Amino acid sequence: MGLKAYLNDIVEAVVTTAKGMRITARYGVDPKEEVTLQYPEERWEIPKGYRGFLHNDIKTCTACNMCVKVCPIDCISLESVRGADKKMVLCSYDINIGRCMYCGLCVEVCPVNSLLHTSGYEMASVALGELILHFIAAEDAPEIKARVARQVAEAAVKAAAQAAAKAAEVPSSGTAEAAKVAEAAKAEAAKAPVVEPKAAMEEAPQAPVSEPTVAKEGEKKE
Amino acid sequence: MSGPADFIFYAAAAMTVGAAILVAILPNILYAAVALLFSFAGVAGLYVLLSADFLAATQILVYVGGILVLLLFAVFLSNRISDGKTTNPTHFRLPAAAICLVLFGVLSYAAVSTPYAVKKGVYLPTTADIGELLMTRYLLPFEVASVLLLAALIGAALLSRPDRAASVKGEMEEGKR
Amino acid sequence: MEALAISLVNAVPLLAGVPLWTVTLLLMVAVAAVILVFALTFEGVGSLVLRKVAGDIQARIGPNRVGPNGMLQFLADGVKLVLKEDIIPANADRLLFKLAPYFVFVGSFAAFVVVPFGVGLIAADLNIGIYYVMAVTSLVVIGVLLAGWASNNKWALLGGMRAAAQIVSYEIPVGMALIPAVLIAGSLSLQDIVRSQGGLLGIFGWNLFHNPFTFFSFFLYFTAAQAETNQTPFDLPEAESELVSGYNVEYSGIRFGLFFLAEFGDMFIVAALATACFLGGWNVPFFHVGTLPWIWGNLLSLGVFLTKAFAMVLIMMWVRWTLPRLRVDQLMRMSWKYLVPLTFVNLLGVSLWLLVFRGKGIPGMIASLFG
Amino acid sequence: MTIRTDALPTQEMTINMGPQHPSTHGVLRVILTTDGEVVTRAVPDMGYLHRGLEKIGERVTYAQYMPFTDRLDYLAAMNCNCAWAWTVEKLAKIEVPARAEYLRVIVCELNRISSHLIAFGSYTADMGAFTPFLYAIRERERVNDLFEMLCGNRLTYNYARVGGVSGDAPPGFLEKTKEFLDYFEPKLDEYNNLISYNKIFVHRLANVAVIPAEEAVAYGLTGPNLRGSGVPFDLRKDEPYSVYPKFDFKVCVGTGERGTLGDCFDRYMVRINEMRESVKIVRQAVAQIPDGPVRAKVPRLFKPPVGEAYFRSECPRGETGIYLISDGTVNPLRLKIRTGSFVTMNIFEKVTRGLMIADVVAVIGSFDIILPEIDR
Repeated sequence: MGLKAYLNDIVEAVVTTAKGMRITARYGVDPKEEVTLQYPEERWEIPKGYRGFLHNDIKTCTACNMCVKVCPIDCISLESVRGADKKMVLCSYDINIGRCMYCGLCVEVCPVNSLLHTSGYEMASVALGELILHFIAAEDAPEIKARVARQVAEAAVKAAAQAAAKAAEVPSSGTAEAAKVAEAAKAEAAKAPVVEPKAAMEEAPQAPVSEPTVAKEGEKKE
Repeated sequence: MSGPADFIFYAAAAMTVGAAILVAILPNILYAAVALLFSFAGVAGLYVLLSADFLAATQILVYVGGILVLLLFAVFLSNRISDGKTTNPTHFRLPAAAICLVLFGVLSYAAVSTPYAVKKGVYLPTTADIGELLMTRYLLPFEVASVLLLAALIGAALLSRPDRAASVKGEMEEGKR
Repeated sequence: MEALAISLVNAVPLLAGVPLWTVTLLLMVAVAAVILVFALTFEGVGSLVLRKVAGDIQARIGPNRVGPNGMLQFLADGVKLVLKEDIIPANADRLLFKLAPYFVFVGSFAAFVVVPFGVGLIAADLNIGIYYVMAVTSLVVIGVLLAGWASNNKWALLGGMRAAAQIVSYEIPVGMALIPAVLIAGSLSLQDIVRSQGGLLGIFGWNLFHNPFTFFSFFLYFTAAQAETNQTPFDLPEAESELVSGYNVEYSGIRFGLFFLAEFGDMFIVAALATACFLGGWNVPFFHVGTLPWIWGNLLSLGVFLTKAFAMVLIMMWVRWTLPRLRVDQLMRMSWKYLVPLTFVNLLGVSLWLLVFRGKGIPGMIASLFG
Repeated sequence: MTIRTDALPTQEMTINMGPQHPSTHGVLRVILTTDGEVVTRAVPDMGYLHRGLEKIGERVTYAQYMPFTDRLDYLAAMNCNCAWAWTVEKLAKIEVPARAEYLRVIVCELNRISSHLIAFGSYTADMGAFTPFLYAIRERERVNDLFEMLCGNRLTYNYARVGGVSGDAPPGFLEKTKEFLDYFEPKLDEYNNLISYNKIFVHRLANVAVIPAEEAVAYGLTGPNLRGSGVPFDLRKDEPYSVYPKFDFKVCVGTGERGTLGDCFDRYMVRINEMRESVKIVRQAVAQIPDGPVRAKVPRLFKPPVGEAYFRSECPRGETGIYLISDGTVNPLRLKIRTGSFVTMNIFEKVTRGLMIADVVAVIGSFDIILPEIDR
């Protein structure tokens, strides 16, 4: 290594260091360059499509099970019973938000747009169980089941009565079928739980009111 | 000298001797090295009491900052450091003790029989005098010592330098592999 | 110190009955306490400033939660360090593990004794001042080596070995770069060195502008001293991204705190030596501090000295947050191949200059030209 | 740089570097055998992050696997998303709308920028300069903001879909992208002045872990690691896919400007230059992007025909190739992923022999490995 290279080395080291230090100095002196967001006090603007915590609007949810099927990590669990109108009635809808990876596939497949991403992103808990979001309280589930069962039973009884009336009216055509329907309805009615909780009878907050009538219309069409 | 100076002298002397004894008897070689540090520090304290401040600082700088570090390096590099046990094997106790006793006798005889020119301690800067003496009266020993050290330095550099031919050969072998 | 004790005994009649050496001893303890408090305060505030500077440079804010604008962060850190569990690894060498931080801290703290804070503000104006600093800081090497070994951790051991090799090899350029100041002053005492830069030349009386060689000397010293105190870009012993944390990786609580304090202490010592040897120390430009009353003169000079020293510390932090780290062999090469030869050449240059121009610097000659 | 210590043999020491180590970029464990500071052997021990991603792929549907590709390389999730989408589309021969392809290319290149920013930042942090790392993070946040605007997430995007992308660019997205590019391009010169050409940095990188071109090819290196050795191989050019042929960009290769061709500095510089090329591509894509739908009609219960497909795309860490066998059901029969980082680790042991411990860090950083890609 010649003297020239030796001195060049030193000069280059000094020059490049000075260049770097000029840049850091500029950042150090210029207060406008600070980009820190003082998080709990300041918040950034959450964009429209933000994928935060999931929220299910259970009033519109049809319990179609699409979200459960599409979820790659099974963080959504859903329980539903078939209502009197053959539609599914939710009796529990849980999202394990601690497991959720916010991929948004469930929101995408939801046919009635009841499952949505909210803009929430802060949640802390000391127990893992608290991370499971219950959209229907766990203690409500038996009530709903009972109520739906009762409605199903009522509908079945009505249907059976109608069927019987129909059968009586028009004995010549399709007696056998009508009788069968009536039989089935009776059997179903018998299956319905005999002991019903009183609370469920007194108040049914999320009761689909018009169901029995709809059911009737449906049967009439047959 | 007044009371506290005497006390400090005895404290420093006791530290020097006590630490030196520990160096000899401690089984753990690193503990011995630390004891040696205290021994050096005691000697430096004695130098300070003798108004030889430059010498005291040199004692710390050279012995603690240089020699002792070298010692520690040697221990670290030559022992199975990862074992966490470095011992100081004690063989030949009796012959060593005998030789030490004889040495002690000779030294103490020399110390007692030398007619010291004792002056009253005056605190004066010694640095300038040392410098002057090194450059005038003791120039030759100073230069001889420098040349010796330079030779030692060059020798060390030569020894630790990898053999050029061997390294080229090694590279070729590596290429074959 | 003894003169001060005599004057104190004369001034306070109550002390007449006490032996002089007791008064001196008490005085020494008091001065040491003051220095310790200063050192600890500097180290605390220094750590805060370091983080604030880091924040500014890195386009963020830095600590701002404890106290107004984060001013009390260092107290929180200190309390945390004291309260933290002091962990000693199971297979560590307990005695040396406990002892090592004290060596490091003592080595760093003892150097504060000879720092000339002001006209009369120096704990001990030793006439081997600079040499003394070099000597006591060598204790740091032992402490670091022992810490690395006693931790029984290979990363710590590597860090300790690196630190020792680094400090030992950089002691030479540091010493050689400081000698020009000694040559000009004709004394090793830091007070004498500072006084030699006084006079009415203002900042051109500083050794920095004495002649071209001293100018380079300052930068050589600053570079080498950064390395000796393990500052970035020479922070290999604690290279976070290579050796995890180096020799102090197993330390926690107040023992880690001692290493931490020693690091900041070293930083200040480097800045103080640079100030005293090259930047005129406590000299106020165009003004003779000695003419003022004792108190005011000292306060003014203390202010000037601290301003300069803190400016140097800031520059060290600035460098620290800019540069990457050298590799260990490059570090050694830098010392032996660049700094040592350059400081030697520089020393030769200064010596020749002083010989040829009879000790006069360029500003001095220009001044004498104009009468 | 190789240091020989044949003349002074000392006892060798075995050191564990990782899995918890600041500069192994995750949970890589390297078993170092060192002679003092000189590494005689460095054996990477992988598998701490193995999650069975390929096996998972055989148990979920084609659409469901998309979020898992986010986890394949979390710093370049968009690239992995798109790679999966392209593979499935190749398998099922689905025609993708042009706008979707343009959007994919835009997000891929933006993600390449953000991934290379992390590579650059963490590399400088490994080398001891912490400040550039935070500058890199600052720029990356802007890319994340863009992605958040586009798809709602900042790290695991799950943006691509079989047959398109999950959603069209919201109004203002393209303008913001342009704004970012204008802001970002000058920063590259700033980085170069700040650190790239810093003497210390160059000395740390130049001539370290030189991989000659033939060796790089022989070991199957891809991406910037291969191009750093001077091999101008880039799938975007050599095996063009998507709409890449429509853009004008050049393939950055190492030039050996500060040392030997194929050293750490070349690999580093390739990434810096690639960011500039990516900026160019995104500019062109934003200018050319057509209007139209962003998603082809794909049945909800998607069953590709029986067959197999292999698709490889240029990810920031090299070639990501996905091999897929379909048996006509909703789940793939077999899924195999080839990632850049994993292949790169093959050469690790060879190039680190004789280096120093600090150089091992430099090598890991210059390979820009990411552990989820290695372990899958």
